Amino acid sequence: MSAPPLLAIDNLSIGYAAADGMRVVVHQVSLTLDRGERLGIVGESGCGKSTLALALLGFVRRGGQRLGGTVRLDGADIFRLPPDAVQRLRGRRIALVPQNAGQALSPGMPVGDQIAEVLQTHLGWSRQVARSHASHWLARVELPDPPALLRRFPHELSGGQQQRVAIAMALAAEPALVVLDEPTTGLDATTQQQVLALLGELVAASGTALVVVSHDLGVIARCSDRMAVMYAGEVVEHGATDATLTVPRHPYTRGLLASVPQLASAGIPATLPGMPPVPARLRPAGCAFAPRCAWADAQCRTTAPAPGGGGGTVVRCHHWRRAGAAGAAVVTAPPRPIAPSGATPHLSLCGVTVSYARPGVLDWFRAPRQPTARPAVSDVTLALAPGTTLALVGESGSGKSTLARTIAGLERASAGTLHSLDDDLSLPVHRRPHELRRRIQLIFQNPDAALNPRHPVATILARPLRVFHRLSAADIRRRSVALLEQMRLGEEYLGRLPGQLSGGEKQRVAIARAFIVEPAIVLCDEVVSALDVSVQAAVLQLLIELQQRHRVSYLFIAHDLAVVRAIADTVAVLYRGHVCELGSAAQVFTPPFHPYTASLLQAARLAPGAPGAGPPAVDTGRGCPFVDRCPRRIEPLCGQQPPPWRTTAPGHRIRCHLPPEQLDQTGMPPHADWRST
Amino acid sequence: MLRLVIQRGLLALATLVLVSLVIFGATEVLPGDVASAILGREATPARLAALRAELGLDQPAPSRYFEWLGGAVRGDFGRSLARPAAPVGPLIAERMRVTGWLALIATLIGVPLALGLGISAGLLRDHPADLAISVVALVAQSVPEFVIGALLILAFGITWPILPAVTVVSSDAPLAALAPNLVLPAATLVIVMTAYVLRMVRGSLIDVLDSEYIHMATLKGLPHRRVIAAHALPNALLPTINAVALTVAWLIGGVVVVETVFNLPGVGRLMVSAVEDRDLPLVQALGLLGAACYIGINLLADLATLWLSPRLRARQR
Amino acid sequence: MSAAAPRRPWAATAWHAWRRARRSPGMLPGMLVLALHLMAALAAPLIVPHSPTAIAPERALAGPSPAHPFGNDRFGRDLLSRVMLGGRIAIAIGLTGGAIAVLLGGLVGVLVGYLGGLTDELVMRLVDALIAIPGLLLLLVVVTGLGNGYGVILLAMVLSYAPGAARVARAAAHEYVPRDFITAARARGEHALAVAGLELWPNVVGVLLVEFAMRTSWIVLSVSGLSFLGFGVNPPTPDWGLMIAENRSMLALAPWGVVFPLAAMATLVVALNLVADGLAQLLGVDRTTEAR
Amino acid sequence: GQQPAAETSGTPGARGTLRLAHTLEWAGKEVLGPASPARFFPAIALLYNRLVRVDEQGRPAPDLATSWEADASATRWTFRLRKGVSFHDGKPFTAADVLYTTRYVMNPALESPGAAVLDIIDVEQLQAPDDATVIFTLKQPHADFPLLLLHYSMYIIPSDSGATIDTSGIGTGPFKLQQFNAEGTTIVVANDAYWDGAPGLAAVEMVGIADAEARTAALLADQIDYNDIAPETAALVSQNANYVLNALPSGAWLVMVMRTDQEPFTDPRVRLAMKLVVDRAAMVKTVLSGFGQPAGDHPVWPGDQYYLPIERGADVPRARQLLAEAGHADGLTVTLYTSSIDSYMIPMCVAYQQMAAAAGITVTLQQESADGYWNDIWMQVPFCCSSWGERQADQVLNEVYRSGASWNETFWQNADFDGLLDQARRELDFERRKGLYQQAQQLLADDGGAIIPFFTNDLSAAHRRVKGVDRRYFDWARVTIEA
Ligand SMILES: Nc1ncnc2c1ncn2[C@@H]1O[C@H](COP(=O)(O)OP(=O)(O)OP(=O)(O)O)[C@@H](O)[C@H]1O
Ligand SMILES: Nc1ncnc2c1ncn2[C@@H]1O[C@H](COP(=O)(O)OP(=O)(O)OP(=O)(O)O)[C@@H](O)[C@H]1O
Ligand SMILES: [Mg+2]
Ligand SMILES: [Mg+2]
Repeated sequence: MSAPPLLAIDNLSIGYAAADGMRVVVHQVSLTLDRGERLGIVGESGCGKSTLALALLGFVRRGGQRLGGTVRLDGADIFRLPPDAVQRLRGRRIALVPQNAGQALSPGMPVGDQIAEVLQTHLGWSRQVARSHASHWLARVELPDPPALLRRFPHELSGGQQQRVAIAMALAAEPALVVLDEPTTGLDATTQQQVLALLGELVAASGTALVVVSHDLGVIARCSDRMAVMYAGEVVEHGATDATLTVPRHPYTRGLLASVPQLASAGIPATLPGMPPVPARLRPAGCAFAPRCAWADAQCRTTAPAPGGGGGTVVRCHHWRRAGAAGAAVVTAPPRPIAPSGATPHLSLCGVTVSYARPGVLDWFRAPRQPTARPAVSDVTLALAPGTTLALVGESGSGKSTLARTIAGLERASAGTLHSLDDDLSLPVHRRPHELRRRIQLIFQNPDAALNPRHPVATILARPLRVFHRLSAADIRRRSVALLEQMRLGEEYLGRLPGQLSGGEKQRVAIARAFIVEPAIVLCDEVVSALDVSVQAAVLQLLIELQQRHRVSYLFIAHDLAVVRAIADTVAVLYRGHVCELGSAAQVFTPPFHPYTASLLQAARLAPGAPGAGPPAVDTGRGCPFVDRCPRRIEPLCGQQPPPWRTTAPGHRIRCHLPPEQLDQTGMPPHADWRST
Repeated sequence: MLRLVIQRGLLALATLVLVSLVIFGATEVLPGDVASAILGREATPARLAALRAELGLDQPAPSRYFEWLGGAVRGDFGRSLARPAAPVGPLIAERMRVTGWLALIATLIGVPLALGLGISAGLLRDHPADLAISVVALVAQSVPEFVIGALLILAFGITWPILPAVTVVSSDAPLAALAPNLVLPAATLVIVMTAYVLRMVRGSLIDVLDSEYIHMATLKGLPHRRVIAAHALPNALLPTINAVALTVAWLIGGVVVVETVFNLPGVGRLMVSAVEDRDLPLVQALGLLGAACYIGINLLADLATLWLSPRLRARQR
Repeated sequence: MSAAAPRRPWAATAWHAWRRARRSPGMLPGMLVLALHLMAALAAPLIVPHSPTAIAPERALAGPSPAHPFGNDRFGRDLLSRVMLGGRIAIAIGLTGGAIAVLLGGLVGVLVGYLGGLTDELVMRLVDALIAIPGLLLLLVVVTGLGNGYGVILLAMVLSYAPGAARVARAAAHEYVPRDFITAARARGEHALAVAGLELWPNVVGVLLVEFAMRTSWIVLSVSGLSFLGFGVNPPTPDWGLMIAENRSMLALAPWGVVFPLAAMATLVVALNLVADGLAQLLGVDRTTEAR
Repeated sequence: GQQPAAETSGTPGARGTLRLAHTLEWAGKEVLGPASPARFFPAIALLYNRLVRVDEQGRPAPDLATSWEADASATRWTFRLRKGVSFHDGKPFTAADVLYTTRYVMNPALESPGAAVLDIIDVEQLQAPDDATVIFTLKQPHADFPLLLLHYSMYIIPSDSGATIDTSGIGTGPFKLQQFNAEGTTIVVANDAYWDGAPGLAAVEMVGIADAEARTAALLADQIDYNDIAPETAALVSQNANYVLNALPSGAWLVMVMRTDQEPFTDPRVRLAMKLVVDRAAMVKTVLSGFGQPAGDHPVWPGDQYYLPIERGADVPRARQLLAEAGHADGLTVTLYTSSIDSYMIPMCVAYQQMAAAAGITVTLQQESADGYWNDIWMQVPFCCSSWGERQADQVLNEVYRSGASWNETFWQNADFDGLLDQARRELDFERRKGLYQQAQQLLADDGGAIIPFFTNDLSAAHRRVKGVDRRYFDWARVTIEA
């Protein structure tokens, strides 16, 4: 008799209690995992990934209940073991890296102690030994100065550092299996890349088995040997990662893959229609995906498909064979609007610098903020042509939002000029003419925060109309309905509160609010970053449509280069408030690259070797802002003199001491990014 | 941390100055005056005028405010108007001794009791014991102090006389003589205060137990006891420091009813008679004292919270 | 969205609230008792069996009987009738006082919470100062100064409880001020009052509702405390606090004089607490930072 | 919870210590000077003597004076003083002390309430022919002058003690001061050199307890031995075998005051109607729980030698008729001001409100806070409540009802009444004097502005151990307590 697999999930179902009964969130999931194996679980938000991940440790959140099935760890049913025995397994045999490390670390305890207590509990080590071992683990996850870090509290660490501490905590007792729930969500591309690289090394070294849960196909591609695609609580497809990504069998997997924007090519990815179902008490009679599926037929709507497939792949679909015949997923590329050249820019910025105000007398009484000496935006010169899209890219804190807020009049520029046609934009918002305020509209990153949770959609749309157009109630309603229709939302949405909308719907309402006053310039601050890939694609498509119809200009802020590639005409790369590269999308995404752009691109491709995103060093105020992280810096020149602007092609400018021909010339890989592993 | 202490201290001081202004203003606009309150049935206009002049009530308000504030800073709160010849400071100090002991005893018993019961209830959430504790606390919170006091007197003073029903010793009695008299009043306060703090602790603990870091501590394989002791309690008790502080401040300022019921010669009763007599210096000093206690205790609680919670320290405001 | 959800927003909200309300165990009984009290307070003058003030020396201190189920007080007055009517003033002062305190404090708190800066600092110092002054001293000063009419008691209650509400409202507002929908309103150039009133207010209303229930219960208790000290409601007006104070001396002789008004008052306060707890759970209000 | 026993100077064990409560009416501002408005009431009778004391019939009896006589015009009164009496500090008591005390009380700076009563004495003419004789010359004749000397301010203090008496408490009484703390505990111990024999108690301790309920609780919890008690709690005590309830008729009275100079009370028919609605027996039962005596709208109490009994039952038809005659056929609405200043006041008003309603009189009650009451309400508004302690007939009729008297709360001016009082004071024949006083009482009851429904009882409860407190005007020196 052979040894049982490390982990065996059999027919597991989990539900949460609701007012009207149990809502099934994980439905009849069966999976196995052997020692040293890496399994990826992917799916849209809310499809039950975290619930499944926690169940692997025999844990169900409050209000939840295991409805059936087993989870066996080394052959022992973890849900049937006595509590003591389970506690001995957790952390020792199986460990978790939680979805949100920031909230999963105890706020009142130094992180060192939190790692050490695992070792003390499971290995019976003394506090002293455990702490020194914890320090060793902090070093292994490449955190700087471990002895000092041991004594820090979670809030004193950045998000990426917290995530690494959580990883160190999970790995410390050298468990056989580590479950990672969204290990990189919420980290910026550079950090994300580092965390994944680190994980790969550690696992390779120790032979630990991994379960990686993510909604990001790139992460799954990089970290797993096998992957399971979840939809509405079911595993709809399960097979070798490579095979599944190349030849997806389930229509859902195909849709998901198609909606990911590609760095390699401009154009808007295809979208999956509809949205995932809300978990319900009764599961639908047929296939859960049928309502969104192009291939669905009568059989799909009545009979739930049994797991099928072959060649190491399990698919829950009546029509999985057709998928193989249909070939790879199609990426549609609608025609890009042609950017009119030579027109007067809608928006022109010249030498704009923005600093956050120096502390006043009263600020002495407040908590010390981050030092504000460095301007958030320095000497930025940009122009936005009518009807085109200018994208701002850059990592977190590079001043993208600040620039948008300055254009909107919410911050004041301390130097430079801003104009929109004849209007002076250096006026703060309350001093601007009415008409100007109407012409410039903002859309925000987080649709949850952008909509007043207590206002129904009708009010959200009516308020700007009231302020800017003074329309009658009937007119307001007519316009609202008309615009909702353009957003592909029905009249019935007028009565809904934001809490009753999905993320994509919320973002559409936010977009509608901006467009309802017929603006000329729309400032989009990370408008798709918070959305699932499938929804993201739909919103991007909508934005393009609206731009064509209303001939508006976009200032489009994003940190996801693939998204920028999909939508932008012109791209400005921002680093610490400085523009370091500027050109058309095609120019910026093809060589030569500014060293910073190159590192961004590498990170986006999850290629190893990107320069570290350490804490910003002391800014000398002179020299190149990127000098401390630049792999190609020229000592001492870069640290002392500001780099010159160099034009490499008409309209493409790079700010670097290196001549263009010495800059990075590596081209884009020819195909989809997640296959680059 | 030092800067934080200075910051908070200065803010507290500013608040106290504002309090003094509010108190002075409020007693200033109070209709009726001390002169007629003193003279009672025997008042005539001439005597009223004479008394007012004697008491300095004919001076303009701002000059009296600064004089008063200056005195208060030096610890001189003037003389009681209604009890001629009695300086306000010692008068209050003597009464404060009784109220202080009462508050101290009530705090020393009530806070641990509230914490113990609140933690038990929180850990046993939805268990019958939790239900019992919560219901009793809710009811105790809903019955006025004077009823609780009267019931305690009836039970332990009269029906089963093991304790003094009311206080028959003076405020300057030695502590040994005073102590038995403090038991029932302290019990009354403990009941009211425990109910409030207990419910706070329970709610806070339940919130914390539902948090992700407690889940994580469990999923790290820590024994249940350690999860509770090292991860849940420190975080759950932190927000209750303020609740405790508020209750203690209330104890010092608001024991009037309990002192009346038990004939306890404390500041609360002094306050009632001061207000009735329109004894402005006394009212003002008592108001300032109460506010200072409140602000002081809150300051301590604030600093304690900040000291205990590294997160709040960084994120305050 | 589930198809069952009604279309109109308020109906949908109410429907959701109702469904969640059922999950908070104390909420329903609390609402029920509260409704009973409100109904009794409204209908009492029409349905009381006897005059609450008619004296009958022959029934002085008579115990509960079929004709007088709650017994009689020292004047032979019917306690059932007095208890039925005795909540009217406390409830009226509690509700109006609570409402005014919470509205006033709430508006100030939200406005300065939005404005921030010097205004915020000054107003909140003043609020802190008002909170710091012993509540009872404030009550006593106002009541002895202005006499003990209902208006004065109301004023005293508002003065004692509005500052706390302002603090709570400000804290709640601070949670929303950094959100982008406020930024959007600012970018539209809306006036501060419009932002505070139209955008922030609907979001803090939940917190203030909980505050309202809590503060109403405190006011009911405070009014009874004032009556106990002789600063409250005028006799012979039936009022629970006054009745308890009046009949307290006869607790051992005629306990019904205390027990029934006490039970009435305690059930009201318990109900208000339950409703406040339930609302807090319902609206996701964090109670641990509550300011008194 | 027992008190530390006070030091006693007599034979220990034989005599006990009596503990009693006092009401802290002056909230701790009490003083021991007997003539001061804020006198510390319970200690006065223990520490001092007057020239005369009251006997059980309410008549003057010898105390520090052994005998007295008037001349034929009743204007010159000679008092012979007891010999061999000493103050607590050992100084002998002489006529000089009496002169000093009299002048002290009459000194306007002291503001003694006794000054007005004794105003009849011509201070210039005070004489002490020898150490044991005092001669008072009056400004007008007064046949009952010794009664005036019963006033509580006329406790004799030593010469030149005016500045110290408030805290020293030195008198000639059966007890001497050991510790004075009005808000806390005041202790007096037996004066074994007392001229009337050593007192029966080793000491008396007086504890300040402001709250009436707390006093009752203290009594029932055996923390005090003797206390005044509220009528409604009397049953608590009478049920308890350990306690004796003493309900002794007294001359203290409550009154609803109609200002006869203000509408609608300028009309005597209205005043009479207002009086006729009162069911006095019911008042006594509800307001006083039966512990009192009905009154007939004049302030002379049944224990007084000049008392005129007036039986006045409720006569609602007559009241209605009178009101109709006065033009109030549709009823009358009046506001009655009241306060918790006296514990009977509000219950009395509540009862009156109900009784008046039967005659179509709507009484609105307005409760005012206790502290401003005597200033802002009393003698200001048309209709309010007032309460008075026991006073003998001549004093009360002159002090409260004579035209122009400063405490004439009803503002009643009646020349016939004033004439009757003057005549009575001149009349040396007791029976005729009594007739004159009774005529005055009848006039006041029929025409005056006072609705006086009852006299209250002196209601006290004592532990069974306490003896000698069951009579009016009991002698503190003869009170004992079983150990
Ligand atoms: N404690 C709970 N009580 C009730 N429902 C819950 C609870 N926790 C989660 N759910 C619901 O169960 C479903 C699955 O939740 P889960 O957290 O497993 O999703 P997920 O796939 O991890 O999503 P995400 O990508 O957003 O983390 C969601 O619809 C969620 O609303
Ligand atoms: N209100 C503020 N006061 C002081 N400094 C601020 C403020 N807001 C932002 N900053 C600082 O200004 C810099 C730029 O911030 P900004 O929000 O513009 O960056 P961003 O590029 O939008 O980043 P992200 O991708 O995280 O949104 C950061 O260093 C930030 O810390
Ligand atoms: Mg999840
Ligand atoms: Mg940003």
